[in-house]
Amino acid sequence: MNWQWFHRLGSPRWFYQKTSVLLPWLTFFTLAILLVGSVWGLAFAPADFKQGNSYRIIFLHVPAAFLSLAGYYVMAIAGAVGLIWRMKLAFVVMRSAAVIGAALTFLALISGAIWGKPTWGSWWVWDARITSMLVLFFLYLGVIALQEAYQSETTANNTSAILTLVGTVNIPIIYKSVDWWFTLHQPATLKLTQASTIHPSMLYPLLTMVVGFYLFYALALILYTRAEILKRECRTKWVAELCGVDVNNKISRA
Amino acid sequence: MKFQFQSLADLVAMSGHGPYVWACYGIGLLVVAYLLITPVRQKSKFIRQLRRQYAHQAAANGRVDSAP
Amino acid sequence: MRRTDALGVIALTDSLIDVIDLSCKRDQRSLFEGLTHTFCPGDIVQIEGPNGSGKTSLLRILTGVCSDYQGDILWRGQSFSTDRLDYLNHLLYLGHLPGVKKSLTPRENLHWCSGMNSGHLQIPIVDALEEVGLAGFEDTPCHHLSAGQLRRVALARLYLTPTPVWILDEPFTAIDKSGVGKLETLLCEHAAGGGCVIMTTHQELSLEGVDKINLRDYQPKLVQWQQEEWGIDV
Amino acid sequence: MSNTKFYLPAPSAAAGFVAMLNRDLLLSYRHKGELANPLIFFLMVITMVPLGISPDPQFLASLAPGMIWVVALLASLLSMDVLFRSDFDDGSLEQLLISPQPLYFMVLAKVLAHWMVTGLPLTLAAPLLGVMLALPEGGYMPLCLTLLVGTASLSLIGAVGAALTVALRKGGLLLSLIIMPLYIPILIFGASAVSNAIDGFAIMGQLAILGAFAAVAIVLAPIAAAGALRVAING
Repeated sequence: MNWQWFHRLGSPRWFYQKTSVLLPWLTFFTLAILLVGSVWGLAFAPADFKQGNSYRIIFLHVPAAFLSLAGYYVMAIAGAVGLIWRMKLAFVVMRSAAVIGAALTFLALISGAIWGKPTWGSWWVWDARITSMLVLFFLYLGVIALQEAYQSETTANNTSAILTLVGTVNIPIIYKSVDWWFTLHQPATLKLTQASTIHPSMLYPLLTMVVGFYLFYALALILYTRAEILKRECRTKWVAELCGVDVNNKISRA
Repeated sequence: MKFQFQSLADLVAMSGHGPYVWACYGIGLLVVAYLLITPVRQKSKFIRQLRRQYAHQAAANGRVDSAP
Repeated sequence: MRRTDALGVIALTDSLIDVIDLSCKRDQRSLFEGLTHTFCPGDIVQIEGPNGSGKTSLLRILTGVCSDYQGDILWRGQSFSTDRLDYLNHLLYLGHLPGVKKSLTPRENLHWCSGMNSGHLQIPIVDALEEVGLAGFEDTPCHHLSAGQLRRVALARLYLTPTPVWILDEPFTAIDKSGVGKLETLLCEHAAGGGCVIMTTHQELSLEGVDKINLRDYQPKLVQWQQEEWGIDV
Repeated sequence: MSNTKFYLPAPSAAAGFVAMLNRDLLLSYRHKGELANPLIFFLMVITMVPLGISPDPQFLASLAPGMIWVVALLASLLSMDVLFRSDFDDGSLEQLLISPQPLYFMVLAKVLAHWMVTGLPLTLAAPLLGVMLALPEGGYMPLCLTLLVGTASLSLIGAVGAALTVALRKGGLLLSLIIMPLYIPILIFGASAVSNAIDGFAIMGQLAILGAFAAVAIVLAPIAAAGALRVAING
């Protein structure tokens, strides 16, 4: 099998140029779908008979929660690729994924807390899902903190990749144990999402938002990665050309 | 599929849950905007910086070339 | 080139370590490039170069501690990572830091070292300490020793374990004149016995027949454009 | 034409393991003062609890299992920082990495030594603290059992964090930050086993899960820690 494409995938320049073509389309579709999904969820989906209108928060909360968990795996896979094949681009993706993942986890936490106020009458309840989210947030913060702590970029990349992998092994265990702990201490009767009971009229806007968030995640990841690539490759010819520098003029100096 | 509220004011109020729902979506918008704008700004700032650097270099070269 | 006897005994004619087109790059900064050298039994090789030219990095790369390199390093004809433990078993490295625990005595420290290696001692630990001028200090906790004496504890390992390859980073630091002379003799004997010494030092050596690698000759050429990154290090 | 001077038998992993374990135990023995520090910390924090909350025995009893577990976890975490740090500072970590020994067993030996001087004493001291917090009768045996198994996992997971932060000057706080989330399952099962036992329920399930954690940690954690040491010392 020809592995050329895989090698090329690791080339920052190739990545930058391919994504340049993709970017306008992706931006357009992402924003359009997110807009459609929010309007649908906010105004056109029927109100929940138990929770009233406050349940409309799930159209934001659930996709954010999905993505924060999936984002951790994206980060872990990127880290593993970086460690195994020493692919620098993978580490760049890993770094970007950490920031985006932490932001989305934060969004999921905040929206969960705001939903809790009208529903349980309290900003914070030790609900299994929200507690797991909080732990995930801590895991993200740990990875970011470790990345920032090292001066040497290589060491920062390698150590945080190992930490993400260790975290990946642990996440299912943490989730299971938090679930178990929750059932031990009388579960709250109302849950933010009850997958089995959700009506199609609510499911479709939710699915739209989930798709929108996945696209948004890809978009943000690409944007962060592109910015980072330019910084890393600042002394190369193609970046200079990209900035509109007369390349031949510069050569005459040598 | 139909519009679930009597009026626009109803939509804003959401039978009392309005502040919570709108606050959530507001924060959501902020997070989304932050994640999209930060890298774009970073990039353009970096390109500007790089351009200035190259211009500086070119100017320095010009002086060297014209020196006797 | 590849020929090892059943007992793992090294034949004198074989090369020990081959370094092929080695370059070292740390965080975008290139330290040296295109270094090719064959280290044979009987060689004493001094690595030279200005500060920051990558002397220590080169030694650390050869020990396998540092992995920021490109190129090949062969141990008796095959990549040194294929049989890593065998390679390390034939290697003795003394770095900037002596690697001596201050709350243990010299004897305990050396005992640990030999336990980590094959445990096969050429001479008793007491004799080795005597050789480096630490007779009578065997059971003194190392925090009572001076910097020079700590280094001598580390140097005592050269007498203990019969490894053919010695990689020494500034072994003469904090060693007095008589100690330096003694050490030089030891290095010569080691080389004459079929060993190989790779070292850095700022000291003028009075040894004969020292090969020199000057890292200044391998400094990266000033390039106009940074090399484009090509996905994977192959 | 061979040279028999360099006859080198292949090193045995068992001998290396024993040498490493011996050295680390000897080192802890030489620093007897430091040995007591986690215990004193354990004791002090537990003293703070009635002072800060309430000396009411019934109230304390309901708090005891979780409190003792949380503090044991913190004590183990605080002692984790030095696991590789002192070796890094004096260069013996470098020697460890280039010794002809599988790094896995070396890390395991160091963790075992660490557990013997922190986890084990914490487990032994726990009943005393149970008395201070009015832990009900049925809780002592489960407390010791869960701590015995649980602290082993804590040491193993903590070793990964210690290895990741070994090259950092101020790694202590960061170590807690990156490792504490990973401790959560152990805390949940350990503390709940003790409360369950007090309420008269079976605890074999939780003990089995803690045992499984320890088994998985023994297999995986030294691998991760060894990898982390290699990349941390590289920089």
